[in-house]
Amino acid sequence: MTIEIKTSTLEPVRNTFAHIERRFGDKPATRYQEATYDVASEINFHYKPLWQPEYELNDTGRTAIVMEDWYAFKDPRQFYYGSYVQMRAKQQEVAESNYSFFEKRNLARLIPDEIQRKVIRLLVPLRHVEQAANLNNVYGSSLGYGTAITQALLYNGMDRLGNAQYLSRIGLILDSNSGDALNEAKRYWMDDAIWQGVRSYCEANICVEDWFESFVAQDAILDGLIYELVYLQFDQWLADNGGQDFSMLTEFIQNWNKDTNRWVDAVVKIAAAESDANKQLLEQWIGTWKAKALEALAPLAEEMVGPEALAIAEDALVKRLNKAGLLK
Amino acid sequence: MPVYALNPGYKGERMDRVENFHGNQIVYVGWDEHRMFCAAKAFPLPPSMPFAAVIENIMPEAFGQHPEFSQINWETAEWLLDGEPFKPQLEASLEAQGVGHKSMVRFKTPELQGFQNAGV
Amino acid sequence: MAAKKLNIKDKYRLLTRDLDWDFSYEDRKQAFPYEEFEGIKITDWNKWEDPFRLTMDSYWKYQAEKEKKLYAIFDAFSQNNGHLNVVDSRYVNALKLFLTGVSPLEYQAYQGFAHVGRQFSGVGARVACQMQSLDELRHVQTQIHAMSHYNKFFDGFQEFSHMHDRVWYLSVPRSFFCDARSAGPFEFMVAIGFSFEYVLTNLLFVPFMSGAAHNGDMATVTFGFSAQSDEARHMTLGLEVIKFLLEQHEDNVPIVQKWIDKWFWRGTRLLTIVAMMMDYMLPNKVMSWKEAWEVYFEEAGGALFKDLARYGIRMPKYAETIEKEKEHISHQAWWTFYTHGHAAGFHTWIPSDKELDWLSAQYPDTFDKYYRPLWELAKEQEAKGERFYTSGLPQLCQTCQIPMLFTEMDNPNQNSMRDSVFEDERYHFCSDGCKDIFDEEPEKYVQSWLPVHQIFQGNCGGPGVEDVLSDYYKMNVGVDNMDIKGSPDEKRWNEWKGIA
Amino acid sequence: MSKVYIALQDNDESRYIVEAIEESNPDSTVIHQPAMIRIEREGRLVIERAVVEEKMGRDWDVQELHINLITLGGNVDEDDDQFVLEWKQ
Repeated sequence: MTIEIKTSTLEPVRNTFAHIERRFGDKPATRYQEATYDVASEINFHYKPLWQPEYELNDTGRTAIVMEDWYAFKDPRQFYYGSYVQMRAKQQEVAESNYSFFEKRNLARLIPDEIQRKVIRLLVPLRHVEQAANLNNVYGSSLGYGTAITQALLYNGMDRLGNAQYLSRIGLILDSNSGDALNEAKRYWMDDAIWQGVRSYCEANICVEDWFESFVAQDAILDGLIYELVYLQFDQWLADNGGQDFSMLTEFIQNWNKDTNRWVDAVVKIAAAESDANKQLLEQWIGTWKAKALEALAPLAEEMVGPEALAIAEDALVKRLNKAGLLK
Repeated sequence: MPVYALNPGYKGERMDRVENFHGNQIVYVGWDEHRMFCAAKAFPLPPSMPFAAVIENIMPEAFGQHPEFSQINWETAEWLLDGEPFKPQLEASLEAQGVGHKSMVRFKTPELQGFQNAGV
Repeated sequence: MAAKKLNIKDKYRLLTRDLDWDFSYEDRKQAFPYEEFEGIKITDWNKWEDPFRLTMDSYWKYQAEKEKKLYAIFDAFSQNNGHLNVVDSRYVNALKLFLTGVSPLEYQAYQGFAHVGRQFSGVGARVACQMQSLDELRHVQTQIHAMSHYNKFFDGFQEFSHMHDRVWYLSVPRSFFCDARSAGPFEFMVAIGFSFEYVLTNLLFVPFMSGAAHNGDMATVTFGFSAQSDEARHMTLGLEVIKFLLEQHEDNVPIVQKWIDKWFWRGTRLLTIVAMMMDYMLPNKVMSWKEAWEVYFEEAGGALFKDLARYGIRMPKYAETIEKEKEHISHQAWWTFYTHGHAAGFHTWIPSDKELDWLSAQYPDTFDKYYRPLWELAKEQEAKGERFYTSGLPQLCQTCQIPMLFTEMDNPNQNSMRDSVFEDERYHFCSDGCKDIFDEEPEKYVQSWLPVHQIFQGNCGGPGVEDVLSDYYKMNVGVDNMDIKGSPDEKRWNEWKGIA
Repeated sequence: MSKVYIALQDNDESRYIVEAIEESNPDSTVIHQPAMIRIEREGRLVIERAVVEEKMGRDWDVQELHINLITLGGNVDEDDDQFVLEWKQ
């Protein structure tokens, strides 16, 4: 049947949805654009939330950051659900083969005991930091505004659960699946003085009301420092001290960090570029949380790598923030 | 029963207060057992409007499309106002005879059974 | 030492459940402030049974596999002009209603589950909700992508997002989800996780997707069934939540029952639109609404409530009314849209004679007696050149926001009307079910943004209805709306198909 | 006792799973509908990993079931070896 149809009659009557056309012109749109822009409701919400009657269900007022257009937060990775899970599936396939290689050859036996102890004390408790990050990002996703940023926050939140699970599996590899290493790591998290600063930072951030501030404290500041300190410097230190095979187990988080930093930097940069008021607010938040984070991480940095480590991490973070137009 | 809310005293804004209708009030009119019209209809009317004007102007607008409309005998129509039996006073205003904001005015036409006598 | 193999339950527990900790530096209540105000008592979150134990790596793996399959089909669909394979251009109107009315609900579900997935203090429940939140985001996005191709060739899809916030009939599904999201976290779970997901979405998706398959719509079948594959997880979560709440404390039972009564009623009202899609909008019928209702509500729901009886939970209130209404609501709804075809964002039509006969056969007790005469009247009017579009604006129910189109089950010729007076203002309802919901929480439902009243208040542009349609709703008047006969959609379809 | 049910997308993989279900639950009812297969049974229905693996001739993870699953009715209990649907009364 269709063979008789003249192609001219099969010309589309429009290229994309009207709201996409209003933003990007009358041309075929990408899947990221159609899945993202102007999807969230903006008006006529009927009922004020019983749990927060001072706001509408979707409300720009839940952060002090002000944006003319909340869809300015374009994700440089252009993740919508499909592209997001496919990217992570690829990465997890590599991780899976790393973990099974490690387990099958029992590479743990080649790692000196004291290094293993150090990993249980200094690396495995980070699963709880990831848990805090999960809460903070999902918080932003649920109360933030505009799909561009809220979807990315949800992907990030779920990534953090994934990271927590990978870190937990490191513990399980070291304790032969007994769960002892995880319990031990949790005791450090709860009681060891070295972790209390970070734990208190996490608890404080989970209670922050402004979702954008919470994002800054978690994704920009704490994660930025931890990435430099743990996944670059401590990883190198482990490699230099007989624990090089751990890199196979943290490779996922390392690659994840690289991809995520691009998004975090873009968000911070776009918010700062929007207005002086935003910029000042961001700098104020950064000032407070960075000072707290440095204090919290100091004993860990010293123990992981040495006295210089934290300053190097801070330097790297500040460079990233400078690039985003802040702290200059 | 009041809502259970995080903080006591939750009270939503009443969206349809009469003051929001620029001097009008909403009146609903429905023709019983005439399903050609899927539901009763809503009209913003001045409270001072006499009932005669409702019959002369509003009823044709609301129900004039029905093939039986011209046969309605308003003398024998039976009325309900907000669920209670009601006898409209043609010269009196809506307000004066208790037709208030968001009142429901229903009428029945005993001699008209609808299209094909099927309540349509 | 050889590592012992972990079974899936232990593995999941170790990887997930122990991530949480007791706070020392802050008050945990400040982190999870919404858990108590509804009156639900949770004595021990550790009793939470994870309904499925998917770790993130498996989640990514399986979901990516589903997505790969799905998008391969979308690509093939659009490269091969798959829209030409649907049985008839009338069918596409069901999709317009779906994209404008249902897909944005998936978005609200994403937001709602993200909210409870952050606010529950029990990590097991939280993670399950977060995963569902992510799935819901998947659903809205895959639906947009599936419809993207239809949007290029048919009218009525292009303003789905703008319309959802504003158009009169879309305020029905929209207010349903706004209602659930504005409630506390446990009510949300009973409303959406249990009542909607466990019992009612089957009625939305399964027969409708089967219908898409039956009507040559490859794209919709594919996203529909692919979405449903997540739904099985969601249903399990919904049932787990209910069991958990009922097992935690006996004081929870009456609260949960009250929510079940409320949300089943709201849900059945919402599904009126689906009833109409099945009986009237699918050119090739799969099963009648009545039959779907019997299979998925009466049989499946009946089994469920029998199972829950051990906790002291009974069938939702007004189940006997709902059972009678299955014979009526699809006809009443399509008549409403047919007669308001000038104000709808899709096309309407008189069912063909063959379809009228099918309806008679499916509804032997009601169709010929009550509904066939409506269509005979419509045909008469059309033959006279006066295609019937009703004048004026209808009265709406304060709770479900549907025009007051439902009738009394003991006299189906008469519209059902109820009212309540609260703080000197009168409110109107389509049913006892909707009146009860209002009377329980009047402070909430006085806020309903009722489209008809908003038009009269001048908040939707105007002055005429046509101005509201074109300027406030952004409908392409004369193109998106009115009868399918003579529509640009029909004209193009006939050209493609070589129909004179 | 009420019926539990499960519906799968009608595709090649599901056919093996349905075969396995029929073998593990001899008195179940299989109903073919457009694009889907629905299986019902009184009270309880089990999908056993070992049986599915035998039908497919490869390793099969119980969680793979979710890829083709459309809907279900009944309480779920899933572990490494089986997927059980059940009404308790």
